[in-house]
Amino acid sequence: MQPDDLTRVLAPKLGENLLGVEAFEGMAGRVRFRREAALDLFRAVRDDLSFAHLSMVGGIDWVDHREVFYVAWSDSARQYVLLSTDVPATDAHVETASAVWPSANWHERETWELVDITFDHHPDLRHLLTPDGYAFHPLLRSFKIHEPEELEVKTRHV
Amino acid sequence: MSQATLYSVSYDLSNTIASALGSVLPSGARDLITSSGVVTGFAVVIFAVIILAATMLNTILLIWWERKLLGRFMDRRGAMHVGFAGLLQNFADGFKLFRKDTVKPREADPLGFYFGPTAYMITSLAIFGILPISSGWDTGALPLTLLLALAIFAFAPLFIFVSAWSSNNKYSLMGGMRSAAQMIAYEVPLLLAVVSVVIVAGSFDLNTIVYEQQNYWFWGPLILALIVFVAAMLAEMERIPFDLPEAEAELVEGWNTEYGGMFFAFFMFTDYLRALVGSVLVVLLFFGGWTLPSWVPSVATSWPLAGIFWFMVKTYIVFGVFVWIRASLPRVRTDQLLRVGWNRMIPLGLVSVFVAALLVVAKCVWPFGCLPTP
Amino acid sequence: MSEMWINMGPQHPMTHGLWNLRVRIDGEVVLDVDPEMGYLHRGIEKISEDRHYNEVVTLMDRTCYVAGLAWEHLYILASEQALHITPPERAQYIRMTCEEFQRIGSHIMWYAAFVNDIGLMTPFLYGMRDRDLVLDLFQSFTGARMTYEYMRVGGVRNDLPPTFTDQARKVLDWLTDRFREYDQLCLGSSIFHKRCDHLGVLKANDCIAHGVTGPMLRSAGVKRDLRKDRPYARYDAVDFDVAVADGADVTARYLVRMEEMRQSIRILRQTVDWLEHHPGPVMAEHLPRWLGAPYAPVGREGYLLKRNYAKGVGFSAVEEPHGEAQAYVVNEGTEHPYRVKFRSPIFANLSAARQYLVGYRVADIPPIMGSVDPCIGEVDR
Amino acid sequence: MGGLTAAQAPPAPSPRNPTVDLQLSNELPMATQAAVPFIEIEALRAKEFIPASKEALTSLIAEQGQAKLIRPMFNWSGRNSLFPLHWGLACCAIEFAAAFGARWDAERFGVVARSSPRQADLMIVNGTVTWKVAHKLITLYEQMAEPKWVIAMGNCATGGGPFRTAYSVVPGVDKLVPVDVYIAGCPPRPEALLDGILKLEQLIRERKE
Repeated sequence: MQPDDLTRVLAPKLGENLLGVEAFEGMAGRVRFRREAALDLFRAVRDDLSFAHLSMVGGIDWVDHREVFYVAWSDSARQYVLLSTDVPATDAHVETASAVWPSANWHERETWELVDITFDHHPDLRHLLTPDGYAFHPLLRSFKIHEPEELEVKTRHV
Repeated sequence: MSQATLYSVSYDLSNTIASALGSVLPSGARDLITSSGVVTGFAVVIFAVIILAATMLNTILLIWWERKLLGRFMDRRGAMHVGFAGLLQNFADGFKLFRKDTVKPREADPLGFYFGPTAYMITSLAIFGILPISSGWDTGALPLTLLLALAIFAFAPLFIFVSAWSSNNKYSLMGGMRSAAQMIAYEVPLLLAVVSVVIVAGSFDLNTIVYEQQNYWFWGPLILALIVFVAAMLAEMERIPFDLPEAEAELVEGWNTEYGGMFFAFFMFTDYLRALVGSVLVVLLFFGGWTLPSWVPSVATSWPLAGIFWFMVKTYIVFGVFVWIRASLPRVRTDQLLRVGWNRMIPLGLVSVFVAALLVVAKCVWPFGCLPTP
Repeated sequence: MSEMWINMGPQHPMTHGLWNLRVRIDGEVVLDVDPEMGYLHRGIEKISEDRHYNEVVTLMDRTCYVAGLAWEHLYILASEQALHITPPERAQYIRMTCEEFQRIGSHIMWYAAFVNDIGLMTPFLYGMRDRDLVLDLFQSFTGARMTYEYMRVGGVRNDLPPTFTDQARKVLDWLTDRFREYDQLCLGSSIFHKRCDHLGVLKANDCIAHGVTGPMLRSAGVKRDLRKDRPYARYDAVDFDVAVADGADVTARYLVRMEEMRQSIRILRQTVDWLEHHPGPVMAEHLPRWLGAPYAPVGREGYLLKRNYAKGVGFSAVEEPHGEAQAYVVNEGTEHPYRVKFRSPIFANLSAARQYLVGYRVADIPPIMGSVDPCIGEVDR
Repeated sequence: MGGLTAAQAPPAPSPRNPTVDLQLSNELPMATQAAVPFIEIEALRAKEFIPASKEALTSLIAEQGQAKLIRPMFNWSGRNSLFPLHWGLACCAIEFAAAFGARWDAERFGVVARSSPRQADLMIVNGTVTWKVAHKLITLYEQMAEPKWVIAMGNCATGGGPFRTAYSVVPGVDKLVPVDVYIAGCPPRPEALLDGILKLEQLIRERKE
């Protein structure tokens, strides 16, 4: 499957919300889309292009905006496809993919807590890896890495 | 020469001590001390102490035996560094557990929490008071020793359940319920297997049962009863493949999850005590007790305490088979265990009772020979 | 007994790692489960942003500590794509050899842990004993038993020792015999079948919907293996079959993993033969100096000169012992990756826990979870 | 649901240590687990509920002139029978398991892993400790009965290891519980673990408690 094949199927469904399909080494292609059309795109990719298996959901913080990317696999084409959309940093939310692919559930929870991208209508948006109530989003570029502060060493009370 | 029995040994000891004491005491006290009632009572105490010490020593040796044997099955060595070949390892474990704190969860019920393990150990220890280990080495006063031993043996699920319930831990509770269900379910096939032996031997007295095996050991014709007995005994002892109550994989440590220190030592000790009871009963009921087949040259049995020696050898071999089973079988599930118990073991036990009845009617069976004539 | 929630974890013999399975039970029947992860979340994706490309390899070993070399391979493949570097062929064969040996090692570790879950004690010891042979082999060329730091962007750190091929063949012969013994100990026992047949069933459709991959997916009859479907390294040059079973239950997963080990031995015999007859470089030429250093102990200070080389995005997918692992590496033209994102197969397999645990009994949880083979390091990262 | 009241509310969180200050006490800050009933521990020494034996024991020890017999025996038994808690944190847990394998066979030294903290004497922290698991680790430590020891196995447990700079990692388990023996290595080989256990035995012998 080539990027042109993806465009041919997706363009009529998404219209102007499809921002383009680029070639990507080792994949069917990289589909850029506007977040408004997320659900339509997911359904089209799953049903019309038979990418039934969602492997990965991740987020990247590009400081001025954030990117959400999805990787899906098709058993008939034996290929991956990469879907990505940009969301503004001030209003980072996108429609959940877990209604289309149940496997997106935990990946989106992780992306929500680490990259601070909210997934609308997610069934169970709780903390997964960080403790409950953890107020930080470590994978943002503004979260700096530094040496740990000194803590008191516990000794045995005799 | 009259054979030395455990009771005669303790009576002589008691008598010696009493007369030694009496020689230094005023006459009134001397009469009291040397009166037959006091000497007999004292003899009973000595008797009990000997049995207690021997049982404890044996149980600890049994743990060592299992650890070493299990190690060899697993291609390793087991305890090595404390004492010769790790013989003192279990003493170290025991002392350490006695020294350790006992932590009682705040929500636990103190009465049941402490009563359960203690009663569990005491009742199991009591069994050894009536089990003969060689001819004459028993109390000899009871015609129904086997029945009494099994009755005391059946107390255990009650105490396990009490301690599991009162530790107020979910894993303990589940382990306790599994334990109670399993032990009660396997009580019936156990008794059916025992009944077949009793039918053939015609007595509940273990001495008589051993005596009846002088021509052939019962495991041959009663192989069905042996299988049922060993399977039921494995369930009663809670060993793999029937160790569901303390199934490590799902119920952390089963019903003794909340126990540490001394009471955990009680539990561990009693588990092996019951394993010892199981092995001893298998030897007594099916493998001729302390006797050896008649073709064995008499040099093997003519020296003092030979009966006890051969009895111990048999017991440790039987326990070795239990360890072998433990090393090679997976664990079954509760419902499967109960289904096997009710659907397979009980019919098999009934069949073995029938076989035993046939054996009594036939008197002589090829190739084993005849039952001794009374 | 009324319904209650029990916590199986974080300290529980069933977990094989640091996680908590909250289980709602009625008597012995499981009504609902809720895995609670994150107890081993070490922020590997974050601290990778602060490290050189080759320094991230150190973290990869610790991401999945039973399959370190497979994860190194995964990360290196993605980085090489992002940095536009092609490794020499011998390095690719060495990586394949590493990955297949790692698959055997990981599966033996799984076997040891799994049989312990169903109460078999002896095979655990046998498994640990035989796994040590594989680790000794790793030790002969990486110097470490578990955390190897062996692969580098552009190749591998050092070539194999001359005795490697003979030793490897000996180990493979020994393991072939041992796998027969493993099967006797498990499949030869009717209790094993009683415990494991029709247990933890997850059909192919549910597998795909929930993103389940690896032996769990293949046990449901789906013939998917990235080594065949999307060959990386030189998997297109070796001959092997994809292990598939039908049951979708615990026994099927057992069969798939055992067969995979046999297929790995088959692959290894081919790669070891190839390595014996094709000496050559194991590191790509014309690398940036900080990447090409064979032992790569590059400190942060000496090499922080700004270099100008092409940006890129790398994506790789590897059939790791537990399933499909994927890496996404963004290269913004600096010495540090801008963003590294990993997809752990067990992460997805565990997220479907409700599908294959509910309805069974408490005693079934350890065998089922054992057949999933959780390695929490790669789930939490 | 208990939840957090104003008095229990944690101090202003820092990204590194998101949880409230961890103290070794019976009143653990169980803020994240308010709904889960939590068994508090009440330590009862064996001699407290058998006063007679306590008296006998103390008088015996006094008679023996500061422990010629009893204490060395208890010391000997304590150091020769160390039961570690059976739990695996991370990479080192695999080597911990390997130490019980056929090649190293830690059981030779009387080391038998127990799954229940009540029965364990020794907590081997075999892996990276995160702030999320810190509560659980302290709870397990408190659930163990005295006398108890802790071995920090590997660089992560000793000081954070390669994850020292990570936001979620405790830089050394000695910030949470007192540690007796540190074992270096990432991960330490099983020989190193056995050596650590033997070092602990030596420590117990020298301490003469």
